[in-house]
Amino acid sequence: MNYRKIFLNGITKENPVFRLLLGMCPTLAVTTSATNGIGMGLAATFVLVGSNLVISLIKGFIPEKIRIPSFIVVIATFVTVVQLIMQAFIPSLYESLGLFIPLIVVNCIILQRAEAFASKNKPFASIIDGLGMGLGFTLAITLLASVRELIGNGTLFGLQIMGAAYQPALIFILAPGGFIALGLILALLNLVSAKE
Amino acid sequence: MRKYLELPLKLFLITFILGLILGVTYIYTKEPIALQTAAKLQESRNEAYPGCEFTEVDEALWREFVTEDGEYVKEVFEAQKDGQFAGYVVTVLSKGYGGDVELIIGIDTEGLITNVVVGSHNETAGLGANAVKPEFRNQFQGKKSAVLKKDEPDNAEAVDGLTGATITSRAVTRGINKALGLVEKLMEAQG
Amino acid sequence: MEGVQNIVMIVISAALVNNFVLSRFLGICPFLGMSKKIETAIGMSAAVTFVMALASVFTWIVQKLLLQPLWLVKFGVAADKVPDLMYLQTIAFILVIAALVQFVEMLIQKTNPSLYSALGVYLPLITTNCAVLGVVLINMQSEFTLVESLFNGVGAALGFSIALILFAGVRERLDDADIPKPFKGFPIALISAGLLSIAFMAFQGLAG
Amino acid sequence: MLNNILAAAGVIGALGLIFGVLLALASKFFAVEVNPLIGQVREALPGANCGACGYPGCDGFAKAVAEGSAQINGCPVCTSEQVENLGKIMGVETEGVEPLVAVVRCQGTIENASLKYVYEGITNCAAASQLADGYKACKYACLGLGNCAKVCPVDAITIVDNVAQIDRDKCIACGKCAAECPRGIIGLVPVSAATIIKCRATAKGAEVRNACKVGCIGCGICAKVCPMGAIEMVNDLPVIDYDKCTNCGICAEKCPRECISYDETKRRMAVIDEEKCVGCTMCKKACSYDAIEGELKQKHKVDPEKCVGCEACVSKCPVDAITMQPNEKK
Repeated sequence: MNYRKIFLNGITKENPVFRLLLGMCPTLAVTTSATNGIGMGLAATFVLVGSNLVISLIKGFIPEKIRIPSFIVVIATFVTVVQLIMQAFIPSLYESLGLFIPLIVVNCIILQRAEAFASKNKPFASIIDGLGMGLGFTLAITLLASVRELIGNGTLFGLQIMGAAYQPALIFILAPGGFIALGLILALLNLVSAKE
Repeated sequence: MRKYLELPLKLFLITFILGLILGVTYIYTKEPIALQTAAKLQESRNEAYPGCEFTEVDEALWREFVTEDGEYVKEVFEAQKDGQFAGYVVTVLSKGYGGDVELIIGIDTEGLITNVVVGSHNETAGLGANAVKPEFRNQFQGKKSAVLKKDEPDNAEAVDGLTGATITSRAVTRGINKALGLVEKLMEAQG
Repeated sequence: MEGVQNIVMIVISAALVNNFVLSRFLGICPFLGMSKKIETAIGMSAAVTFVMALASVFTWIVQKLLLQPLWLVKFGVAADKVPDLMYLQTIAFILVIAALVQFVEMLIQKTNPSLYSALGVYLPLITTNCAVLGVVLINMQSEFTLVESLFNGVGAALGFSIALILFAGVRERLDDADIPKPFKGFPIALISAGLLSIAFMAFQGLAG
Repeated sequence: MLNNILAAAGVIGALGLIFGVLLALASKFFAVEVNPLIGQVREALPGANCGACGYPGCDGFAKAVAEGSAQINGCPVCTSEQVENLGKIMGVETEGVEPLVAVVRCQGTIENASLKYVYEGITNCAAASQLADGYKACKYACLGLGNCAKVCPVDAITIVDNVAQIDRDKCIACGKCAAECPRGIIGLVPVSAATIIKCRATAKGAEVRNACKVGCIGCGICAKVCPMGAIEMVNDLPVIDYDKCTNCGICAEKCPRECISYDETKRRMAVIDEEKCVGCTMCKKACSYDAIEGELKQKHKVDPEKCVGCEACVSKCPVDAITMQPNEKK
């Protein structure tokens, strides 16, 4: 149970966005600005680690026939509890992340990790896997978000990068741009990994 | 037979416990959330009409002035500036691209817009969401009506819409005009 | 007559105008995952249609019966005493969808094992499929009646299936096309999905 | 305050209960009666889901084997241990089946084969071969557009300068590539076979000569020269009967067009153990290639040049002095 391998696995070998192509809905919807990307990534990581832990704790108790409803109900409760607590006690954080929390419930990565990993491994390993996957997800969507924001809006993290003369290609902020940008990044990654 | 009893019982147990957890968190977070939202609303009202105290106008007084179709008027506040009646702040929910856009609009006694604040919305980030930016909202200050240059190019009061987010821009102008219409009727009624 | 016309409008707007995959960008994971072969695409669309239609009905019932229990007022419970359970909406709907998906999984496993192994990991993923939850939440937001929500669900599923099968056709053609090495597989699929969604933007004008 | 919490828990709990009952009923009606034997058989199978056994994937085959409607050696992909293992599970005696491997019977690379036209259509052999029988002058040649590579479940096939090459170790002999190839160039031969005819051209010699430098012109020398008579000319194309072939490689040496590939390491020869041999000359009489020298009561010796590895002498030796060893002649 080599923890380093599980952790890195989530970032490189089985990166949820670039390799497994999961969590596409939030990835395409949210990555219009880099700050959104980071916000979404962190919120998702937090929920991913938490739900992986809870599910690996109660995995013995759940019969196979009702594994999907039980897992998803645990994830949904976790997300709603996090949202309520954040909204009540940490309003500043809720201001930036609040929009993304409901989106996390429908994030395919969380259920996939729960079913593929957490339901078969010990709690500590599941936490590491959750962290690795969450970080991989955050890095991937932040990269995608910065590309889309730079080309589509001429800014990066809200700071004006491109000169005034730059006519932003609005399509990249719109959703079709999300597909194309992700496709290009994947091709670039294939090129790079094909080299070594 | 036991095997088929196990499924419903275990699922019931899981969902019941989770329901309990949810119920408890909801109760303990209910007041703080209410406080937060009230504070936020108060803040946006101040921004809409700086330097005033606000008292809510009873819904029965203004409900009949509001036409049912189009935008939904959520609440109306009377604004007093150091004791003097100075106008109204109206909260309107209008249908944007991604759902409702909450607008808090301050209107002074002459029926001019003091300021427009965008509350909760889920317009597309980078497009409709730019309605929150001051460059767009401040254009309405001191105007008697809200019109887009795109719709009435030659109208002196027309403002620039949001690039690539016409639906949101129109939602904002419709909301403001609705508030202006209501305040105008309220002023007449008050006489 | 007016009712039927309204229903047709709902179905068309759900299937084409704001197509769930190509305009609202919901349900992309199975859309990309399941579009390698047309048979699996059809299998998946059937499963999603089944889940979406039933989910629309069940969630409407749950919403009216449990989350906004106005009928309690008839039984003498004072209006303000009725507990406000709206915050449970997400979890209740997800529970309904998950149970339906588990049901469909058993159904397919029994009736069509080869389709079951072809769908594989993507069958449980329908549960977290944003499209299904999206449909159900939109049904509630636009206060549809039971029949309207059902047709909205069917329309959305129709839209999902059209997009999925269309895309599966495109991807099968892609396998034979002469594509530069790094673009093979998912990258070229993503780019063609982007172009497909630009095409679907044209429907925006239909009922803009 | 309390009733709110209970209401929440009650609602979600009630939903859980209702769906629990629904799923319980569903699992009762949709119970898939799983015969435990199928599971075991399924584990023992290679799991390539290639369909070479004629059943829909390994699950289908496992089901058929468990119900006894399929032979346990019905899966060409299984190694002999796997077949034995299956035998143990099913309690059935197994007779060994020679594992196979797929081979490409064409060497029409860019240098060897001349082209008819330059092809720039979609990379699909079936499509290319419909266009005036493919872009190579020889209409039996491999077009190297990779249909076989795409269909191979274990990615054992790569296209090397325009001709498919099969990696013998990876190949599981599922036969999908043979079925897919529009030219029927890929054949299944026993793994132990050393000589493979690397051409499928049944055209007359002249036509083959200007189409390809290494095409088989149907001269028949290999058939004449084969000591075991294992090669038979079928419409100007040699066909090897691998039961008779003893990997001696003479046909490959004699072929003027070098279109028979030969694997040296598989050549074998008889070797007489010096201590055991009693010089009874039984082996010398049995050898029809007079590859064994030695007088009565003298130690006998096998000449590597002449021995074709037919194993005829091995069974004849009364003292079991003869064993088959790799033959490193030349």
